[in-house]
Amino acid sequence: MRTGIAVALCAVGLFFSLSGTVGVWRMPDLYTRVQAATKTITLGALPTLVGVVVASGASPPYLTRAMLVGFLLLTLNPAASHALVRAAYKTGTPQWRHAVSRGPGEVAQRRAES
Amino acid sequence: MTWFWVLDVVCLLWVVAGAVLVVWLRNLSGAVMALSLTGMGMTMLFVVLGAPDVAHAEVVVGAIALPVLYLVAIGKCRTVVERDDESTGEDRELHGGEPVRRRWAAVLLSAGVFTGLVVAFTGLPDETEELPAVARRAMTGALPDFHTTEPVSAVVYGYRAMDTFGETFLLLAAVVGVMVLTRTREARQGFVGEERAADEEQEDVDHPPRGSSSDEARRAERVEEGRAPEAPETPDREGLGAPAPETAQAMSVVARTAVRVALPLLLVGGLYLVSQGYSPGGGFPAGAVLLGAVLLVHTAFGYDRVRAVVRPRVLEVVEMLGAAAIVGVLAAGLPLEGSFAANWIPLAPEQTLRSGGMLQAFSVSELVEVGAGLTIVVFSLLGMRHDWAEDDEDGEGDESGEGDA
Amino acid sequence: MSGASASLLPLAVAAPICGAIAAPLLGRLWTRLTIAVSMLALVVSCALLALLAPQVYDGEVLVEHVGNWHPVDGSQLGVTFAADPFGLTFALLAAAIGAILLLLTISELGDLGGKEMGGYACLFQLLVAALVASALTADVLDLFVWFEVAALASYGLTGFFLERPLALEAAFKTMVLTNMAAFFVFVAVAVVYAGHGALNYGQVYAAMAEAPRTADLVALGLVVGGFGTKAGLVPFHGWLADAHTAAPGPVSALFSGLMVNLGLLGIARFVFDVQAPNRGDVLGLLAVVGGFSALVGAAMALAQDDLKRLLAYDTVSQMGVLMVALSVGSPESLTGMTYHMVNHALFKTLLFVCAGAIVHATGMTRLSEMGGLARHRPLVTVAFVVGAAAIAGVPPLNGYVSLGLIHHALEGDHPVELFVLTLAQALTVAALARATYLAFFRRRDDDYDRIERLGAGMLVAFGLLAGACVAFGALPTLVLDHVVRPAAGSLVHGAEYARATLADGGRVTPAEATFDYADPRQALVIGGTLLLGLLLARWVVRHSEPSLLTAVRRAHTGSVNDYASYAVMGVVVSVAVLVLT
Amino acid sequence: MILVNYAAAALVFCLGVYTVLTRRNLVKIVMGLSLMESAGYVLLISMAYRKGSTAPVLLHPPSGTTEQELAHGNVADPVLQNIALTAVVIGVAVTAVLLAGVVRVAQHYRSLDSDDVRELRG
Repeated sequence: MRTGIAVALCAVGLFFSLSGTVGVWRMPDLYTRVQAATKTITLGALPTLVGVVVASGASPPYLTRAMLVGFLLLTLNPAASHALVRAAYKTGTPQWRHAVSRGPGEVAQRRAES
Repeated sequence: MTWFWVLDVVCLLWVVAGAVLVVWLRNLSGAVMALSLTGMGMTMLFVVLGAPDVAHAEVVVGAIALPVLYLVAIGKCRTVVERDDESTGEDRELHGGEPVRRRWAAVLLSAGVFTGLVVAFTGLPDETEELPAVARRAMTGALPDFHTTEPVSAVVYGYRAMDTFGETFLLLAAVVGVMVLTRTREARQGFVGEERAADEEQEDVDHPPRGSSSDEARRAERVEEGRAPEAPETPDREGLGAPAPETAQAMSVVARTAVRVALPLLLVGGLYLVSQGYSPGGGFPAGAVLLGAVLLVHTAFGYDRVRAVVRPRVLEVVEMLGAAAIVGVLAAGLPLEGSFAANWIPLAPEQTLRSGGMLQAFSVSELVEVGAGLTIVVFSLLGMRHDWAEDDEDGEGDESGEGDA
Repeated sequence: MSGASASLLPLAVAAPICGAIAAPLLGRLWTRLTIAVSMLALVVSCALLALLAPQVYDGEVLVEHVGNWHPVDGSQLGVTFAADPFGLTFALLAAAIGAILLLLTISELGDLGGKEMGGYACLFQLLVAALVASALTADVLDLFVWFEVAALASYGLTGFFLERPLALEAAFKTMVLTNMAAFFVFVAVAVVYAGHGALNYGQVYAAMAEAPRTADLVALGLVVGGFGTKAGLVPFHGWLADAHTAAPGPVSALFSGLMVNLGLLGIARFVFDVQAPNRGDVLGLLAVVGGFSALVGAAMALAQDDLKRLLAYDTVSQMGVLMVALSVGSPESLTGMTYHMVNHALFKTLLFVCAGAIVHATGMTRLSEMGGLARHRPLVTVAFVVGAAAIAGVPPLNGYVSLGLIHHALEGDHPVELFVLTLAQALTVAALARATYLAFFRRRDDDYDRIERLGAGMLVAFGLLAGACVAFGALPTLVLDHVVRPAAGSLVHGAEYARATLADGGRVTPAEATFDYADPRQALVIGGTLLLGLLLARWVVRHSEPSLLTAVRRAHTGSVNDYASYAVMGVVVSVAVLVLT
Repeated sequence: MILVNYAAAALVFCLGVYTVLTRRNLVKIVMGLSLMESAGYVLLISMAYRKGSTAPVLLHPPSGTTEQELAHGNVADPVLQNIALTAVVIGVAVTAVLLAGVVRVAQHYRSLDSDDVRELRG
């Protein structure tokens, strides 16, 4: 029974990692690619981690270490992606041509024109 | 058993792929990221091959220390290197075409080295051989001799203490070497012959700065030292639309809070490595983790906040005291136990805080020296100034900067 | 054999290291105090070694298993220090000449700022400590660690004067090439340990005797490449001339006098003491490499304009002479090699001290700018002439004795090596005669705009070194029987030394070698090379450069990639020669 | 089968040698040296591995065995890991010395091309 749950969780993790990788490959520009990559970490790694903990039997030292890894993943990964995208945006990395929102340069130009 | 080989080969492919990327990528920053990729691959490989202590050190070195050093050095070089043509602003060296020397001779020589190494490695005993007697002695001796359950620490800080003594002063030589190479110009009392020889050489080598890059170097230097007055403390109030890269030092509130949350965990994790006599790795990986934490704080909070903690003058004294403590710990063995690096501290029962006798003292002083040394190295590289090369005509050499940054 | 005195060996290494720790801290207070403390540390180290000298020089090997970790039934986990005559000679030389050069630093670089003097003294002492430790250690991995410490210390010292662009270019080349050499030695040590599970010299010797592998031959090839780079042998010598040209005065003297001997010591240890049972045709390889080094070094020295660069290429040539003597392997040639190593340390340091004094006094490094210094600085001239005469082998000085021993050893069945060495000797004499004439005796019409007074430290250094050159030459039998023959013994009888390092001590029988001063053939050879050298010097001063010399000079392109290619090509060739023959 | 590890280490070593020999950008040469260094560590840890071994740690031996049995059992070689542990951390300081040299050369010669940094030749 336990291994069944573990295998299921790992399968979920695997699926999201796979889809995240495809996302990174297919997405047109940097901003969407980082979004896909972040999803791989958050949704891909955590279920696998929980699955491994379930599979190995929740012995205290193992569980605490897994929780620590999970906590660090949840806090640091989004912050890292935020910093990455903000830096890209401020240095004017070009957006996808059909992007709806304003590129960094245009806001300044519009304010200059008005 | 085959699952081991699957993991092993995957990690090896990861490392080799990273190495090929480092060689092939033309963009320097991209090559630095490939080097970091290789470092991460090696960390996973070390965990798979059963070397957790080395993996501790390699993860910090591969992911944080090496990339920061390379990016800082590339940043420092970029402001100084002559741009090839002003119109495209394309750095000739940094991103331009990678000028390659005699390619085929190099391929031939590398292949020669490869065959030589493979010939050597096929002759070596493979992994089914019994451990050599020396290693078996280290394993069986770790408990009775040092009451520690960590034979690698017993070998590093106990049996082969003379090796680690040499490695420590290898690190001291490197740190003092970096301090000498990155020092700022110091007033000299009298005439030193080499200065006159230097003036002649500078005429024909330091050709006067033609392009705009030299005064750009001056401007970058000034921005780096005397903070531009109008730069905000944190970039949060800056309008998002401004295309220019941020002038603020610190990062946005999101990054700062994440670092504020993760920092205590990292510090506790690092100090755990050195807290007990039997913790894996001891002073070396703990020093590396300490460096990682300091760099994290530096990137998130900017240099001014870190400068209160990381003052070069204080750190140099701390590092020298660490080195003196190591010599003290090892030399005390001579009067007390009759030989240089003998274990003179009484052994506590195993798995308690003071088990391991001399190991604990040696690895704690090692932490002090490695941590302080690596921090000095990184911040010296950051604080390198442009005042040794030939100055511009106006030569306003702002010695007023806050001493050696 | 009192074990207590052997336990002082690690202290001889720890003393300069304590000085190195104190130097930067004191540097802030008062620069002269830094150098005083550093000299004290080196004198203490020298005294500790001298304390053990009488016991060691009558053939006894004092062994200290550091940390009281004694070998258990033939396998040694801990690190072993062994004071054998050869190692102790090198360690004493390093500590004594290091102290003299620190004395020189006070008068030559005394005006440096406080902080940079602290860094200088720290790196200087770490380098000397590394030399002493690598001479005394009896552990393959420990030898690599101290080799790397010496390399790291030399990077900071080479690039010390940051205002000189040449110094930084030389420092970068030294870093790349010495770092590559360190990786070759690192892989070699890993292969030796993986193959035999042994790190102690004696244990490796025994393991290689019973179970030789081809991997050991590859390891030996890598070691010859790695330590050859440090010794400045020909395919690996790209960095040597650059490093000596741009380093501060006392540092280039330390490099040329002692640090190149570290490479020689490494090769001698591996060839005679560690891998003697399973070393393939390494002696033939070393003969070829040594011959090339002797010729190329002397030829390049003939055509140099920078004085220190000329002396650096002369070091490459002398290292080639030493390597040829080592490759013969007979007791007489090894005795000659050891004697010549000691002499080379003395007279090359003397020449570099003179070059440093000239740079200190006039700030000029190029021979074309100098001239007529004999009138201004007679003492420097006398010292330089004594050093040059010692290299040329003029009888009362020490060069005569060691070259005599080497030439006598080669006379038997090595005619080719003898011819190569005499040709290299003639070229060396020509190069030094040209340098002496251009720098000192050539009339210089316009006066020097600025000449600094010679410091007291320089005069003391001249006196000590020139006195040592004369002393080692004047009483050869005393030096031969008490110092050089026991020292050569630990190479000739490598098995005894190796067995001693695994046990708790042992004896090494001295090598048999005699030297009669009034040997007519030797006087003829020396006289011939002297005459030929002087004629060649006069011809070179008057005429332009011969085409062969320009070809050799064009091969030294100065680019890091080319020097690295030569070094890798040298390693690949030596591995191939060792494995295939 | 460990030969695969050795071959990979030798390949990374030769990639480092190739970079040092061909690339003219000084920072790239330093990266080549870092690659050679990394290959050294991969080689060491691969040599330390023994078939089916666990890490050389005697803490919480797997169920049923005492620490003594584990010491005699199948573990990786601690002596080689000792060399690698110290060498990894010191590699950072050595790379920093190299990079400090590169930046100083760039400040003087205003170029990172090794063909421009050739004043000392012949």
